[in-house]
Amino acid sequence: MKNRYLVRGPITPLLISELLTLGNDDAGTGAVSIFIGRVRDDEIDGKRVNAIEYSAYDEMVVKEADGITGTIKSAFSDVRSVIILHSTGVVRAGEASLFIMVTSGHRDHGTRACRHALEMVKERLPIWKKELF
Amino acid sequence: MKNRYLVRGPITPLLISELLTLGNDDAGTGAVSIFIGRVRDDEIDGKRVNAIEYSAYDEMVVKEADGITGTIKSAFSDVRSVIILHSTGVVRAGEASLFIMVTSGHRDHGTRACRHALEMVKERLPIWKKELF
Amino acid sequence: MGEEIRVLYFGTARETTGKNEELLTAEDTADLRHQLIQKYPALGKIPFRMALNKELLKADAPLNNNDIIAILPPFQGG
Amino acid sequence: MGEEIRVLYFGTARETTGKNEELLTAEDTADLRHQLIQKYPALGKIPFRMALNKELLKADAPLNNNDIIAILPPFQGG
Repeated sequence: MKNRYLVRGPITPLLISELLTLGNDDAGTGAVSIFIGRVRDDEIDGKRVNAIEYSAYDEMVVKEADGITGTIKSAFSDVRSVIILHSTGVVRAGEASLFIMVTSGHRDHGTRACRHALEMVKERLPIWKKELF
Repeated sequence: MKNRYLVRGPITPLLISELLTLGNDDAGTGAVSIFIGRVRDDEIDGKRVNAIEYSAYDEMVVKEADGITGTIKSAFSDVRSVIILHSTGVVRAGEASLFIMVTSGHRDHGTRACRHALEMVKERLPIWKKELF
Repeated sequence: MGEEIRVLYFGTARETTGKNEELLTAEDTADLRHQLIQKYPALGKIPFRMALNKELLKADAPLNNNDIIAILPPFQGG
Repeated sequence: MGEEIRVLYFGTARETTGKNEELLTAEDTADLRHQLIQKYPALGKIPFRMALNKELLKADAPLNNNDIIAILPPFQGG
């Protein structure tokens, strides 16, 4: 991992398994809400997307993702932890490029916080993509 | 697993890893929305919950969960697959007792469908619990 | 005098009746409900719904031989 | 005349300028924007925002020596 929010290449099933164990020792967590974004093999102008190459302004990603995490925790008091991870570099169709996990006491704050974090990731993280065919 | 919606005992990290691979071959999936419910070590009347024992009307769970899956797919056209899994028997504090996963083309239908499925699971599945201290 | 049906108990209804299931004879679900509360007075104190052959009942319904009625306290899954 | 700043290019601004970064001299961000569009006319055709020392700018701002300005086309993460 390049920093705690960015990883080079796809977010592999193995990495996801590891991320899922975070917070397993917190028996006050009743709800784990997860969003995984994957690269689609969309057709663009008659060509099939084979992969996406992501680039990022790394230092600003850290600052903004810190801000998103803080905003989520203030807005949803029942939230216990927030994990945000995004790929940089090449991620092939079918592979994951985004992982968001929110643990909370109960489902209501957790599911809403996860969706909210997702919207903020799209809106605020300085990350760009380039389709590879 | 007792049937495709019920598993005896906790939903282990290993089982979750396996469930996450379902749909990995569908490169049209851009969004995977997951909810995991866990047993909390709540304090009830001064006693700490050590585990929950779940019981179910198995055959009716299958009928109702089939109904939930069908409802979700009709209501959210972008949804590609829905997985619902609930524990029966003893699940200890910190362990998972519910797993819902929705794959979709894009995030909007997926995140809403996952939340909707969760509400319907709570409302419609004939499952009961008994706290063990 | 009524149809022979199988009655399944779940959740707290199991503890209240001390049974997982039993065979009973009843005219319809209203009659069955009345009988159950006579037989197990504590059952009158817990809220429960009934399912007829796995279908949740919204109103009282007639019964046929070999029907399966489930006694369902409030669901607690999730 | 003006402060010496480091300008970072991202996304399509990299392809448009052919550079990852460069050193420039500018009075303020309005001046910098003007210079950039003069130097890279194609940059005038893509919508971009600027960040000053990692802080997204909502309005034009003065510059100081060694400030870092990032040229940010619309974000596409997720």
